[in-house]
Amino acid sequence: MIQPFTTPESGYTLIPKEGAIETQTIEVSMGPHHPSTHGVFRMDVVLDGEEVKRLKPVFGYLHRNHEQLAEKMNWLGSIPFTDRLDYFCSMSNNWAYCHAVEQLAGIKVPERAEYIRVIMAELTRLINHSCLAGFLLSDAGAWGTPLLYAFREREKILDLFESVSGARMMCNYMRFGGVRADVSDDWLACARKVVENYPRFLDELEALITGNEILLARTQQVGILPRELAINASVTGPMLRASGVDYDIRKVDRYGIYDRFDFRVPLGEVGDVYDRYYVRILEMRESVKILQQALRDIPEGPFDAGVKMRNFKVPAGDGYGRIEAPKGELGFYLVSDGGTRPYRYHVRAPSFINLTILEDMCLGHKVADVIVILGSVDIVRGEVDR
Amino acid sequence: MTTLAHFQILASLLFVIGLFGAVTRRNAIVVLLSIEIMFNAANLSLVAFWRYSPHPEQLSGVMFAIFGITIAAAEAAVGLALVIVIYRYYKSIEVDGMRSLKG
Amino acid sequence: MLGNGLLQGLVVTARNFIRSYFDPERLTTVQYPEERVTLPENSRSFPFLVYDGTPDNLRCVACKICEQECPPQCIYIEVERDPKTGKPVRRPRVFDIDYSVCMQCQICAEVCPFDAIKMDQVYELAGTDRFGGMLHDKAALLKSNEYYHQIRPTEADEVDARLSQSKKKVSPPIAKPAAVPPAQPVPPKTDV
Amino acid sequence: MYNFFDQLFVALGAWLVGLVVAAGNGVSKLCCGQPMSEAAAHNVAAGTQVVLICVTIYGVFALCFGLATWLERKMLARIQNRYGPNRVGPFGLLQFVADGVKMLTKEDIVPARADKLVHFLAPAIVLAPALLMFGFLPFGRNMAPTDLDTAVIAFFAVGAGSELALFMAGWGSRNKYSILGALRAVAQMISYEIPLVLAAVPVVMIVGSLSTSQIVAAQGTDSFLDVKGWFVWTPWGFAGFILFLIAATAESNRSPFDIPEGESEIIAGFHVEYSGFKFALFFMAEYLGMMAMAGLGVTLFLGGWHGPKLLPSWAWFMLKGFLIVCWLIWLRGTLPRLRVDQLMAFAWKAMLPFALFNIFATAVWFYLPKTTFLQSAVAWIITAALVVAAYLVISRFVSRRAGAPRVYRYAS
Amino acid sequence: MDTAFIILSLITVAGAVWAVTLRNLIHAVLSLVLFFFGIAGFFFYLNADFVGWVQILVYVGAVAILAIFAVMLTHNLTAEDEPGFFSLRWLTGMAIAATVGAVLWFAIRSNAAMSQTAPAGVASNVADIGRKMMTDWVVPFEVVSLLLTAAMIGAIVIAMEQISHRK
Repeated sequence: MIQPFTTPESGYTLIPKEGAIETQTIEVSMGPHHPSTHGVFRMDVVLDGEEVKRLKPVFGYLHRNHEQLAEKMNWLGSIPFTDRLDYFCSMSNNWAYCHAVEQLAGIKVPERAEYIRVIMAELTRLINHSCLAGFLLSDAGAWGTPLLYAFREREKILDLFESVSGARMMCNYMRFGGVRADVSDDWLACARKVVENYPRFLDELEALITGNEILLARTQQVGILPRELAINASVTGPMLRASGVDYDIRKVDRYGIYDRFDFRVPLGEVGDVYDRYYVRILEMRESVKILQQALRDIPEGPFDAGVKMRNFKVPAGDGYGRIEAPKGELGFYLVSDGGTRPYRYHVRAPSFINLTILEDMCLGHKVADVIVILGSVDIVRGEVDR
Repeated sequence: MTTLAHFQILASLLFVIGLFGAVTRRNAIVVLLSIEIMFNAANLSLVAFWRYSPHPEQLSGVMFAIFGITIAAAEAAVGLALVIVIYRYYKSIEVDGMRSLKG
Repeated sequence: MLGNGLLQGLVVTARNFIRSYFDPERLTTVQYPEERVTLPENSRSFPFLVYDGTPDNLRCVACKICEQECPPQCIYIEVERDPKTGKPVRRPRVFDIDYSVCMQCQICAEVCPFDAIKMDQVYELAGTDRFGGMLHDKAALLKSNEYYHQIRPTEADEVDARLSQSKKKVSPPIAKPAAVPPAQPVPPKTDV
Repeated sequence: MYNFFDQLFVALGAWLVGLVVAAGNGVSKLCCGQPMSEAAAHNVAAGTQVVLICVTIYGVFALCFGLATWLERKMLARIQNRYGPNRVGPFGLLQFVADGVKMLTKEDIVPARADKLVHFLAPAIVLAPALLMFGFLPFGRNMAPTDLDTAVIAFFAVGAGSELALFMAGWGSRNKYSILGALRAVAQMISYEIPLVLAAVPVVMIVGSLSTSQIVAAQGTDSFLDVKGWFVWTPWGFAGFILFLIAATAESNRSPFDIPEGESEIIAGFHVEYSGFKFALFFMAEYLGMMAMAGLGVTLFLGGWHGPKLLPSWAWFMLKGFLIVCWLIWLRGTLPRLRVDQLMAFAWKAMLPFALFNIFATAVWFYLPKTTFLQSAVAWIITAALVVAAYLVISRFVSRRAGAPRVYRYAS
Repeated sequence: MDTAFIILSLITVAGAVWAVTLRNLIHAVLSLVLFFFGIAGFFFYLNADFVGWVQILVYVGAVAILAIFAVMLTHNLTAEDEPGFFSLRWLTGMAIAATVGAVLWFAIRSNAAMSQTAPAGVASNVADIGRKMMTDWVVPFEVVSLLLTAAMIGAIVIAMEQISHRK
């Protein structure tokens, strides 16, 4: 049902059924400067009154030639560029890239580094999902109040990142075989305190949002994503689980040391905007559980495998490593010809693939719904356009 | 001082303008607007008569005007709804074009 | 009951409004020019060159490793040649870093075998000229070791220990990546 | 002492009028020999009275508009854990002056294909009703600007003019988003005008007159603490007040009903093509409209200027208006926006039946005997039961579509 | 013929003439609104306050916007093919208007009662209107309410039929 989109040059002439009032269709381009398209993203929407008849997403405004650059860079050099893919979760991007290279080069990662990586990834998941709830509400019109509560919590976690890696968002923290800097004990103490307080913030956010009748009316039965379409379009992450498909790479691949932690994977049933929002809230509660266990039994020991960073060579061959990033399955397909530079470097960006089915979810809905549906897809333009 | 005659002349002038509009213009909506003008002109003269009447406590003109306004509003609503229905079938609302009485 | 979801939301915002007057947790913004957020010791901004004692006694030996490794290629080095013999002297004549291109990724500090280039913590670098203005030459980049101690005490001590220990061994320092010591974070302001 | 402050402005007004009349006499003595004739003096006095009223309304409420913008930004900021404007003037109080100057100096862009005349007239026509509405509200004891016996109808009639102006603004700027915004604005304001008028009908029924000063008089008791007489304490009054507040937020395009300028969907709705001072006029009209509606809410339900004799009467009117404005700002900080069709459905399917039922409940209250305390208590309970029953029936009907609360299972 | 009367009549006649002759329909409807305000002004001038406010509420509040919606739904913003000046259609219209005007003019001129000036102290207050509405005029009141519901249902049926077509 995703037929190739050819736009007739003459614009859209909808032939109304006989007798129906032939209203002019308005062709609105919700352009790159639209206040709530999460970055530079354009949608050519054909409106019949308020209803959406056709919607064509236009990508490419934030294309920075990331993959070609990586082929010019040595293996270490492209780690800081992965921070800029999904600039909301730089730690997960680093981990995905390092994970792919380690699989290719067969590097063994010490215990402590694995724990540190899980802690960082789960903290990024908390940031991402709480900010999504905030953005979704400001798209629905709640003028930023939940967003600023989410940012208040995000600041605490970004302080933790800054004190360990040096930068709040562009951490460039992980290296092949482990992490760049060890985590001190009082850093762990601060992290435990922040994680202790997170459920209190989640309860406050839920009290503000979940029972809100206006939001229920705005999000329930809106932008429904059926299971089959989600699977066919290879949607991954919370969007897929909201439609009821049980597929979480942390449980499927059991990469890193996720098999040591007991956590559950929440599933929605209808697959509308409300499910996507609430599944993410439940995922945050699971992440808090993982963090508590990881912070409790992080062992002592080396934090990196002592891999020599300069002229680091990867044996020839290709490989695909993937992790469960907050937005979905973030994969790196790397081809190495044995030299210090990757021969081919491709990023499987979850936001890009989750966005292809935007039109199917938006058809028949109102203009206001398009924005809320786009908000629930949770895209970041850096990752979509690379 | 403004006598009753001034008001009646003004009301009839407005009535005539409305009549002229209703007769000459081809567009159905403008015809409806002119009918509205005629209604208002009538209301104006009624209230003028009440204002200059010897025993105003009967409030005759005012009551006429109030009922006139409500009826004119109802008429405008139905009239414009009819115009939309006509437009739907004939794709144009030229007054001359509506010859056939077919449903 | 129709309205109680809305009422709960209103109660949350009311609590935030009232608590923002006396609970520091509920008032997180900082009045920037007057109050400043204390940066954790490990936070980094742009690189700078370290010199011991006098500015021309700088640690950099112009080996150009950082120039090769820098992802956005924003470092430019020219080796100084001895005017008489024409042989290269182990000191850079020109050492430019274009701050507008640099993405503060700290890889240069990581791969430098001589601990000559470190990450600074200054972030107020607003300038008027976008092209030439952000190109910092050697003189602008040079900062003393004391300054380095000032901004990063623990890291500076380890670097000094390693340098003095390697000076006893006459052999050139082995190119081992400067493992950044475990981070001592400034406890985030928001401990509740 | 209390009366001095209470009648302060009335005395001030009378003194000023006397001053002008005296000046008039002086001038006429100079140029044509003898002081003005009786009719001329009366005309001059009436003229100055009108001018005085206009000046005070513009002055006081323009200042209130400025303070309202400051209050809104401060309150929203505090709700969102941040400071809000505090740089311009003490505590940021001169922020609205800075905004005003910025608006004045901004370039006023008129789109090329815009309908020049309509585009130019729209801001003026939006502002006119907002200011006119204040003319019918009694601000304090015998401080009512105009004492019409049809004040409530006049208030709503003038309010109806602003819808047309919103449409002209949207239509005049010839831009897709603004047309969408204009149609939404007109549809919303029309469908919420009916619950608004019906919410005011019970008060008019009980008081028996349309004039606002009589409505306020009916709510007053001559005790020191005359709070008992307000209509909001009666069950139908409370229901009417809630209805009035919801409809007033919709009429002034605020918080859950700010669809016409839904920022996240159609950018700024009808005033997307306005910049510079024209946009400031729209901004001012919205705030003045909000304050006028708050004023009417105070007059109809919260006993106008009646209040314990600690504060002068006009201070009570301003304080209650301030509380309603704070409530509207509080709503804006919390609630997301309704979609257009839900908004319409809510107006026609929930507000309208509840308003009609409220009128029925008021009739029941009116005819129940309320001589002794016991009888009025019984009457109060009966009406309260009626109103609550109506609310429960309607809320079950409205939330029927919301579907059962979702239960989320976890993967095995 | 005092100044208020002259100003008001100028506004009203101008609004009426523009409403009838302007090409651009939206401008025509806006000038109609000006006409309505003029008529309401006359009602205030004649001390019939209640009717004046009802006129504004009903006409400016609802009928004008109804007309605008009708104009928008029929997509003919500028009615081009209008009869030019001195075309046959225009002349006949002018002739009819002139005759009706002449008849009215003579009727007014011949009637002696027309020349009386305004008696003082005539004012309509809302309470009397309400009382009279419920006593002498109760039958027309019920009939009008019946008519209004019929008109509302009629308009909705037409609109409803249109929506059912679109499904």
